[in-house]
Amino acid sequence: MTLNRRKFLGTTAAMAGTAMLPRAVLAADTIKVGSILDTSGIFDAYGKPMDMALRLAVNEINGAGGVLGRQLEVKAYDTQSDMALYSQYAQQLTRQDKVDVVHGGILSASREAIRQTMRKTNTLYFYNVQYEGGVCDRNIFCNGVTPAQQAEVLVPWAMKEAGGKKVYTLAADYNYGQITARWIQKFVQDAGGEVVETDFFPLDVADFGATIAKIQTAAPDLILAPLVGGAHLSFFRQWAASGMKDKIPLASTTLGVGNEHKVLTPEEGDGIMVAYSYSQDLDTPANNAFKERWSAAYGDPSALHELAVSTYYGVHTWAKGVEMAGSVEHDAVVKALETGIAVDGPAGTYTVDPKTHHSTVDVHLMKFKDQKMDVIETLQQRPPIDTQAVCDLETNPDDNTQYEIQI
Amino acid sequence: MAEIVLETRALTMRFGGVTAADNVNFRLRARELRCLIGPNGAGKSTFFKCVTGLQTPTEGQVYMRGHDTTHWMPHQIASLGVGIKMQTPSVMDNLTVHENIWLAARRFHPPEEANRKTAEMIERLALGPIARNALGQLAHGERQRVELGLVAVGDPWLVLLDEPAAGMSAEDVERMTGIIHELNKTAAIVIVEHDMQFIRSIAEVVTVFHQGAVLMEDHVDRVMADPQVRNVYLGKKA
Amino acid sequence: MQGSLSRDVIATVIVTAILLWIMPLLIGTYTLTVLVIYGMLGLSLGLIWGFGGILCFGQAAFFGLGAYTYAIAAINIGESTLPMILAVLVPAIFAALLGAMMFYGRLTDVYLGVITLVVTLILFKFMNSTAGPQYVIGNARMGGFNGIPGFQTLNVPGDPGAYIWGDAYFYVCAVALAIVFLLVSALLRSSFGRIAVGIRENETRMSLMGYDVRARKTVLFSTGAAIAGLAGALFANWGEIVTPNLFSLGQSAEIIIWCIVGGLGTRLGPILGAAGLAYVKFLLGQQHLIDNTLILGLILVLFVLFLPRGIVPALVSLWRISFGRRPLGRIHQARRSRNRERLHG
Amino acid sequence: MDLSFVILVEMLYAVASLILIGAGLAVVFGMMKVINLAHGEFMMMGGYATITAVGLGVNVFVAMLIIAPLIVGLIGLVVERLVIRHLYGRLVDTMLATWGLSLFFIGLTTMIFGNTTTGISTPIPGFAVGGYQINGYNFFIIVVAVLLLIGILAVLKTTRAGLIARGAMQRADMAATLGYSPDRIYMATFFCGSALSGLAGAVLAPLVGLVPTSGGAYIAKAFITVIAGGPSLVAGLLSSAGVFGVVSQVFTFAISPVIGEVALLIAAVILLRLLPQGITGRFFKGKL
Repeated sequence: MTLNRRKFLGTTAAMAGTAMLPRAVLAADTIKVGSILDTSGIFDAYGKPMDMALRLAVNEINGAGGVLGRQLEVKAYDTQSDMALYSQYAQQLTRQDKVDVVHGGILSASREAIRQTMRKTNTLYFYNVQYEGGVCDRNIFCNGVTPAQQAEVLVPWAMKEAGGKKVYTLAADYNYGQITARWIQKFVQDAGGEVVETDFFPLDVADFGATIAKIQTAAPDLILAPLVGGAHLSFFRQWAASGMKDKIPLASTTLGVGNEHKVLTPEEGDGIMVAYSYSQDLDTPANNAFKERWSAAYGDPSALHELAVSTYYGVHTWAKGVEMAGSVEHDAVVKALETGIAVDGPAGTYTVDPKTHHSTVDVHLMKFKDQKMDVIETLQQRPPIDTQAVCDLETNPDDNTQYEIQI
Repeated sequence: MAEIVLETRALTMRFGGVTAADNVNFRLRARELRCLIGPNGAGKSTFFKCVTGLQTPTEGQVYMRGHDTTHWMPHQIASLGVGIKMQTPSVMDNLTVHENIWLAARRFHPPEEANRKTAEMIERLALGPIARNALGQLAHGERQRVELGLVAVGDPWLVLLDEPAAGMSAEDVERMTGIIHELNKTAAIVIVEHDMQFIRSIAEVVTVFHQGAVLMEDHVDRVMADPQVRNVYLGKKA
Repeated sequence: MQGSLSRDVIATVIVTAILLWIMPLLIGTYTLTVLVIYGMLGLSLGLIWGFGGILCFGQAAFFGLGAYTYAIAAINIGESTLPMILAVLVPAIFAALLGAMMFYGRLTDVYLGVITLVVTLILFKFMNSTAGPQYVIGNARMGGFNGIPGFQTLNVPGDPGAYIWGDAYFYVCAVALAIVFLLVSALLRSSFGRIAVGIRENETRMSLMGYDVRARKTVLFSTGAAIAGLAGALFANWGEIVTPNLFSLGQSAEIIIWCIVGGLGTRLGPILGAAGLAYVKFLLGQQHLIDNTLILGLILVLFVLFLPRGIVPALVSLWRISFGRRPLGRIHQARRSRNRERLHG
Repeated sequence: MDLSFVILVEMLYAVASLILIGAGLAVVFGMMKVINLAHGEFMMMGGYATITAVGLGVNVFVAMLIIAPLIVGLIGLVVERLVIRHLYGRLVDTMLATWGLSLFFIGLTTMIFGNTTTGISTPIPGFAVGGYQINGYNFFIIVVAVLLLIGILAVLKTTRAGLIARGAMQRADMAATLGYSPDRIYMATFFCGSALSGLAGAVLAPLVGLVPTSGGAYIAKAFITVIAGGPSLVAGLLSSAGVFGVVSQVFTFAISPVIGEVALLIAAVILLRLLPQGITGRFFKGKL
């Protein structure tokens, strides 16, 4: 179902009303940046800092004279952690507000809810969140880390730290968890290990007593836990409460993204292994300067997390693309971004990968310590090789699929 | 002799250790009018509920015009052409008199016919002035009368009434008696009743219940004169 | 229930035509479309609860089933006509089976509520746990929490390339609602509808009059589910994605709130309640001063306390007081308060 | 052997937590025929009260067992005076109003505490059984549930208030004839029920992270447990929590937690279909 195959049922001009008329001239004064994020509801711990980061980036750009001499104007909608509202507000942004770019979406479910709308209406879309990888669509740019950038280094490192080959996977039961679990299986096998068991948990499961007993029966050397959300946080508490934390080490691809390490006590969290492209505890001049700017705008920077920083990068990447293209026109901006634009910021350099529209980023291997993330090792400029293996928008620009790892 | 329209054979109903109806054998012929009397807890109401399908007897059978209706639901029994009225007025309080009676008529007739039947019944029961009033606003006697209308409009061949005269004024009772007599021209009727005066005015044969079983069955005058009945029933009541 | 069906038809056509002309000038058609769909969903519960006395805590189950049926069938078939029909039939059949189980088991009020609630929860949990690749129906992956995106959307029957979307889709939905509204009106005027109201009023009496209450409640329940299923299919077309959230308790709660606020025992009340509250929720999403869950909760509490009959009946009696030929007497008052007690008794 | 002991403990824990979750709702439903759909939020507020108190330096057990029940009980009292009082005898209306209250409290808590998951650590260390580590806190929950049931029984059987309560459970007008104002009794009952909800929420808080929407996870379970239990307070709670706890844990261990939850729900449907008046509507009649 590609765009050119679509033959829309025409509606008469009278019926179409004002919404379909050409945009009024005065709107050309500002460039409209659409934002669609959960800033209330159960995902707002992710969404609120992302919204703040987006506005921080926009204010910085406006303060420096805007883009192409025009100011940016933010059109933001709060989706209230309700997937149904995503499609509604996406239509609002694209058809009514006619924004020039949309940043947003948090859960993969929300991205998939609006991606086709963006594509259909030819609205450039930035998804600035760590995810399961594989989205191949020339209209979208994803700058979050994908399994090959993160799990590929996290898994062998954690196995080495744990000193064993048997891995037990606990994953969130939706496509992020399902796909990540398969990547984990691949990386464990590549490292010469074995996944003894994989359990999936819907996002509302909060009681892990039986699971903890099952894990002990399987007696693995390492637990990998791509668990998501507040309910799943109880696993780490119950795990520590049963006294298992110091017996079997834990690694996670998601814990800490919403600053969960600050919710867990040191007794519950210390030693858990993670890998991200950003942590607020990175002690680099760029990050310290960024945190100061954040503090100046919002005060306390303790809510900052990787997703917020990715959003900050996303806005700057897009702005740079517009400058280079010399216009906000969709195809021109995409072409400019495909030249491999790179942006420097608090987490180092983010470079657009022209083939996949994903980003090449630095990844840090870290351990929780005293409610902070301690950097153990930094890996420079890791490309999104998982998506690269299946997606090539240069040779196949009409592609519109999310590829999944086949095992 | 006319055909037997209602018969129970060894009907027994137990609740835990209590036997509320004990081996009741009962026969009713077409167009017969029978009153069931007895003190509170004698088993009249249990018997009534077993016959109407509201309860299923522990043992024994119920036959209606030859059908074994022992395990039937009330609506199946009513569909045979049996009119039933419970002890407390049970009507559709938020609907009008007309709507109430129409609903009963509609069960056995197509819509147009039901309209006609409804109008006829309202006329017959002299409910015309209040036909468009909701049942909830009516006086007790009027509600009882409407409920009798619900029973009558289906042209039943068997009518089962549980205390139809309870709580009614003398005038209402009189009107009620008239309606029952009229019904009796085409239907056999069973009436569970306390009010002796009402029974005298309406019944010939009565069945006396005592401790779940049938004590005697005879003409009303002989029953009234019977010392044993006076003892268990009238004596207690006095 | 006065006046004739033909008067209903004329009034509905005129009001629909006026609204079709005016509303798009005030609110975007895309938003209007979902308000119309929610209106239909509200009507589905309003029918079985307001006129049949069946309080279903799981109306969202049928809504979700309709949406999922449509999505799965549309992916496998690639044309929208048959999926639309299936989206009405599947929830109706499901409801018939569920209803038969409940009504033939003589379950009433609270117990009915628990069962419908539990069934919704089961569907919700099941749909949420279908993320794995093993959950496939034909070509359609169930998708778990993420739901199913990218299915064939509504097209002109017989021509899968001719999509109906945007403004045209709004008109389709609005006309569909008008038709469903007329069908519901006709149903309520028919013997079946009048008997259903009788059953709502007094189940025992109706069964003593020879009506099979269980069968009739089952049929009515199933009819409500069919309407909810249609609304679900329209919703799937509108959002272009279906997710397990359609089955959530919150969704079921909202439908009940719509009916209460709009007014039970009326046809218009649940529709207006649904559209109005959904629009309020949409507006609240654009402000950050007060948490909007708090406001929705407050609305519900205040309505139960001060306007338990809902907006539409209140407006009707206000109209009668102000302009009616006969003044609103004690009779009406008495009748209403009794009505309320019965409803809650 | 060790594993079967672990499974046994997990089952007892599941039963105990269902008892705790259901207790507050059962008291209010049994005495007043009011179904409090804000019950889950009362539990959630119990959790927040505990966390806040612990944050202020209060001993965690004092916070859980005394402060949280008191605070939630007082909230319940206010709710009863402002809302529930006007709706007695209107079952569906109270359900709807309390549903509204539940949304209200979710919104209010979000505005006060934000939406981030918070929590406290379990105050009891885990210990080893053979080759297995067990969460020591499970035992605490089992003990609390047992004490709670004994406490309710003792109050009902031996105290004057219990006598009145038993009367009120049988016939609502009974208490009035004994010379007690039903208004006062209802107020006291709602206070107790709310306090029990607060206690349950507080005691369960260390195991699960808390967000303002946490209550939703409890209310369905509580509702099902209480309705399936039927009219008897203690026997009903015990029997239905027993059935559901065991069923869900068996399936959790055998297959997965999701199947465990679904099994619980299906068990509820079957149970209610077979025993429409709840377990104690059929068995243990007349027990407390």
